[in-house]
Amino acid sequence: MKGNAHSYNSAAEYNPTELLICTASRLMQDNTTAFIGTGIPMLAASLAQRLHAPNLVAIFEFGGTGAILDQLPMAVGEQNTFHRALAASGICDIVETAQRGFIEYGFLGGAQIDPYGNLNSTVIGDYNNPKVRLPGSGGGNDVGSHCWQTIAIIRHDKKRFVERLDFVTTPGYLSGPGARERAGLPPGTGPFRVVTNLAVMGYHPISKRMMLMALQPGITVEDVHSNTAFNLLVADEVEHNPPPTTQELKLLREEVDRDKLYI
Amino acid sequence: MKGNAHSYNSAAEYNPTELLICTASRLMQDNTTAFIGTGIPMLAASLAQRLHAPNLVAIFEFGGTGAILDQLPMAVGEQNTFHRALAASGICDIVETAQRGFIEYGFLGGAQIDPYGNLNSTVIGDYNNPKVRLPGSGGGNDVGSHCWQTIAIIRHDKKRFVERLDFVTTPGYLSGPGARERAGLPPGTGPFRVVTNLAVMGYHPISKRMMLMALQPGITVEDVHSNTAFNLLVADEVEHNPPPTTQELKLLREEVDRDKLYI
Amino acid sequence: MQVIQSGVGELIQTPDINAFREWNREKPTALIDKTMTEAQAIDRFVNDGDYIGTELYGTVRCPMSLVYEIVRQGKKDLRIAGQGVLELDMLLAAHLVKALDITYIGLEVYGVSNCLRREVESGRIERVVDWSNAAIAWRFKAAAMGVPFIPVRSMLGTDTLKYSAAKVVECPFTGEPICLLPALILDVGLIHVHRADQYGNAQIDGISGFAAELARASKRLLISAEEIVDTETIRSQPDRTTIPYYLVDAVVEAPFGSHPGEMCYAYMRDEAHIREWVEASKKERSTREYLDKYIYSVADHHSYLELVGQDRLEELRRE
Amino acid sequence: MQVIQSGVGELIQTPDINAFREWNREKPTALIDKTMTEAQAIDRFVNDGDYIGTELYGTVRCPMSLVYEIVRQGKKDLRIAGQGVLELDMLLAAHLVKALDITYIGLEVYGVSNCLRREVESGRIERVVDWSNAAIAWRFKAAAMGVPFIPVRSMLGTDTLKYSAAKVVECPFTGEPICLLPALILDVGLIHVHRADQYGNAQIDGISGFAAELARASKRLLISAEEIVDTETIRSQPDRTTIPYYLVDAVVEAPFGSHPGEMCYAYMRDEAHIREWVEASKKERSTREYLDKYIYSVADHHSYLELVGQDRLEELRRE
Repeated sequence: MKGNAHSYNSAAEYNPTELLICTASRLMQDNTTAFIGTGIPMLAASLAQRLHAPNLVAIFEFGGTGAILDQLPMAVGEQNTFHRALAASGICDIVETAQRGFIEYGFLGGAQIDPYGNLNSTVIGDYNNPKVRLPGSGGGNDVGSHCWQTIAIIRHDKKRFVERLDFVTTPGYLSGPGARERAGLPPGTGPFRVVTNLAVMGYHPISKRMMLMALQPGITVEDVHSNTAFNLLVADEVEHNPPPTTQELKLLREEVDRDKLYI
Repeated sequence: MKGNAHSYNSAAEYNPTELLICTASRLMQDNTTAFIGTGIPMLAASLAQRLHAPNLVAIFEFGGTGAILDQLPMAVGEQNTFHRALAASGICDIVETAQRGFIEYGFLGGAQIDPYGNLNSTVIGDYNNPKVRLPGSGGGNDVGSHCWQTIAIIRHDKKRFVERLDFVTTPGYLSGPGARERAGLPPGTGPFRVVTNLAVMGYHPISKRMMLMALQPGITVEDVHSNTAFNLLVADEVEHNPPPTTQELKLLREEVDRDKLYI
Repeated sequence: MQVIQSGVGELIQTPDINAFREWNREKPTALIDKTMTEAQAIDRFVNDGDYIGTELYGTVRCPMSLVYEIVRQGKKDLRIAGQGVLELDMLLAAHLVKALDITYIGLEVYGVSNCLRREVESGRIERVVDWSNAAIAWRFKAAAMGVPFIPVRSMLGTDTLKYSAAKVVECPFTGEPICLLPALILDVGLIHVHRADQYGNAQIDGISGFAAELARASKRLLISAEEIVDTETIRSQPDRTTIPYYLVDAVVEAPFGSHPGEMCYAYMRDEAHIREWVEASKKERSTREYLDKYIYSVADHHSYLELVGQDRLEELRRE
Repeated sequence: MQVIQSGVGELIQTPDINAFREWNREKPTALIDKTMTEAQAIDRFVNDGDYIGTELYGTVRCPMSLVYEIVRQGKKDLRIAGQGVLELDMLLAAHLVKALDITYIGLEVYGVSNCLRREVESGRIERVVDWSNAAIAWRFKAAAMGVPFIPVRSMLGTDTLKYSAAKVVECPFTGEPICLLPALILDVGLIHVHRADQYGNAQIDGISGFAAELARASKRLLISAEEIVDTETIRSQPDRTTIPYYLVDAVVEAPFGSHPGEMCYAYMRDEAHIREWVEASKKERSTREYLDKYIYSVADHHSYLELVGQDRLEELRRE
């Protein structure tokens, strides 16, 4: 990291969206491939490229590979997703690249998540008579099926962290260990992390159930439990995420999202 | 046709290759799509574009669509196959275009042909212990499977026109009426004509067996039978092909194949 | 090779690849002038009840001038391949959609589509069948290849598959389960491109989205282009032709045809206008007012651009 | 979904798509300099017994300098995707091929390949499995898609299918028979391109043959390029990149790398040299003399070009 990276900030000095972006950004490693969707992942990728991951290979669903994220894209097909990119192809090529095993990380969102990291972005209520019709899978199911490690970014509350989804849009570990492979999904793939405004979760290596790994600044284990409607495992040693640094916030506000479209 | 198209020539004034080219060329209609393979079909297409079919859409296996055949291609992928073309893609796109039903005519060759228009270009003798290993299907099987109407161009003798092939490389009507459809080939497709140095054959509409339609100049029905090793049907009225015209030969020799690569 | 699972969703469009071949055979292969206006193209080639699809996605290179004309002419009972933002939102807003294969209809950074919610939750849309994004693109790809299905590893194990019309079979080569998606053949495809000639040869700059696949999966294909160019421009760079002419039924010259969406290398998206729609679409009444203002009350795309204003359009041009 | 028919041919390479995924995951995604000589590339990335494939076909944009180096290094017991002219003829001439999936190996206008005939008819080649041209390209496409098979309507009803390793199944959507081709994953793919950067981002002018598919179907991919360009050249036109860098293991600068074949827009084929080969290849002895003269006795591609002669090469350049 360059500059005064270790100057941390108190909660009052950043908002929850900024926290999510900075937390997601820190998960993005240099020289890795990441399937980047609309919204927070775009900002996180742009921030990561400016800090610790200048050669993060951002891959966008509709064809952009290896763009330099100087300007923030507003949609997964727009020009900034292939600005000075190495290749600009189309959705079949990109998702087949993931299907072929070339994309390490995938970022996901959703309206609900369950203990196995399955996600719902289709309907709330009954499928045939929905209470709320959500946008649908979009690329979610594809990312969750093919990328080696998926990272879900989602706001943390009991309506979202549920024991049972109304609809499994995107596969996590499905019903548990071995279920992905039995369904025909590529072996070795699956959920890796869940990033929320309260915490970062991983998955138990054996049971594949969601497990608290790290707390966001000022948050307690109890806060996380009380916002989760299922029995969340807790790692033996729960880490404490440092708050966004001054440099992260400065870059985020002055360069990544200078028009304040998201933050 | 332009110029003195009806000035015909005697057999002494052209060779068998020139005759095959001119006969094939006359089968190429303006504003139709034709899958053009190496050799005689290339010359025939180039000649047709200069005469009666200026808008013949020549489609080449490795990607050229709608080229202007000023210069004779030497191979199905070379630059002249997409010289001033409308599109230059690749083999999957081209054969899928045929598979989707967009290519009307396909030209084929082979070492052997049977009464149902099936072709062998793979082996003479036993497959596992061949007497002669031939080049293989190449695009032949694909053209014979997907184009609506195929035209075989082949020299006429008893070793080539056989009752039973050593190996069915490319589908004609297979074992007879309905066999293509039963095999899963697209309905309505199949052999249309066979062009040889002796005659032009079609197929009986019901039995799908090969049928003599027209004789090349100076050839008798008996000549054709004595060079065919199976029972060839004969149309009620056998036509007599006019010989190559002076204009055809002039264009062929002075423009189409001015370097005398084929003729 | 056993069928392990069959999705319970209905096939809104059958993958009749033989009928598609017959249709394609009848399309003209001659080089004929296909230029016409949006009004002519939609009137001639779009029917009530048709299954239609649009390309691209988001607010990028979207065939808005053609979509506005569908709304203007009130083509109804449409079945649509539901992946998009503004273009499909307009069809939903105008109550023209009866059934959809959906993957994502939403407003991206601006959230869910209120028009979709109103149409689905009210029951005005009779059938919704869910798929993933790539699944719909792959279904076009299967049709483009001329085969009735395509094997993929998306959707396995999920309700997305369960409620779709996909099937899971045991792969006869590996013995593992694999998902088969049925080909999706469109009655009408709509694509906006950077340039096309009068015959329909069309070229796209930047990412190609799923233009190649959708074009080849369409029985009737309407192209709008920022610019109509001479065929020599096409012939000088044939490797840039994404859509060859024989696929195309109509070519419409539509500068700023993607407005309020963007056109890469040409103009940016009109963020203010998009926000105007986002706000308007929240309520039935304001939705109707938007449609009145920008579609029903203007005669054509030219008048629409006048309404948006030349100054505004110039601001959107990229340097 | 019944398997109606299974080709009796052996699968020379198994369509293990999961192992392919694992392999691909380990390939470096960092931008690293991959430029090297032919000798280094072949030494490092080609092993005896490998299954290799070359692109394009005919005598067009063929990776001759890489193939000559395989011959020079005597990599043996090769299994090959047999679709080509000069490049595969050289491997056959040097007795390096043990098994092949064949669609067409011949000399086009100059007739059959005598090298192929000698190798097959003598039994030196242990296995030959036949396919159609498109079938082999589609098999690459299946691997490129990351699925174990692809459905097509080629090969049905013929001995080409009977002796292949394809299967015919009843389509679960239409009930009609359809051919399934197993994915073909190459140990090594060889492609010659117009330009590439040091990382392997590669661009091709004109027809693309099956470069996109073969590149994506290769575990190790060796690119030779007429010209190594700066990455900014790639970044300025990303929609021209057919092969992105992460697929590539070696980038070899090889001007006239397709000689005696052609390179569209750059140079024509060397007809006299091709005829020299056609004549030489007719007999075992003269074949060996050709190999001695043009491959075994020259150190590298640079020396080969000197042997061919600068004057001759200049004559071949296109205006």
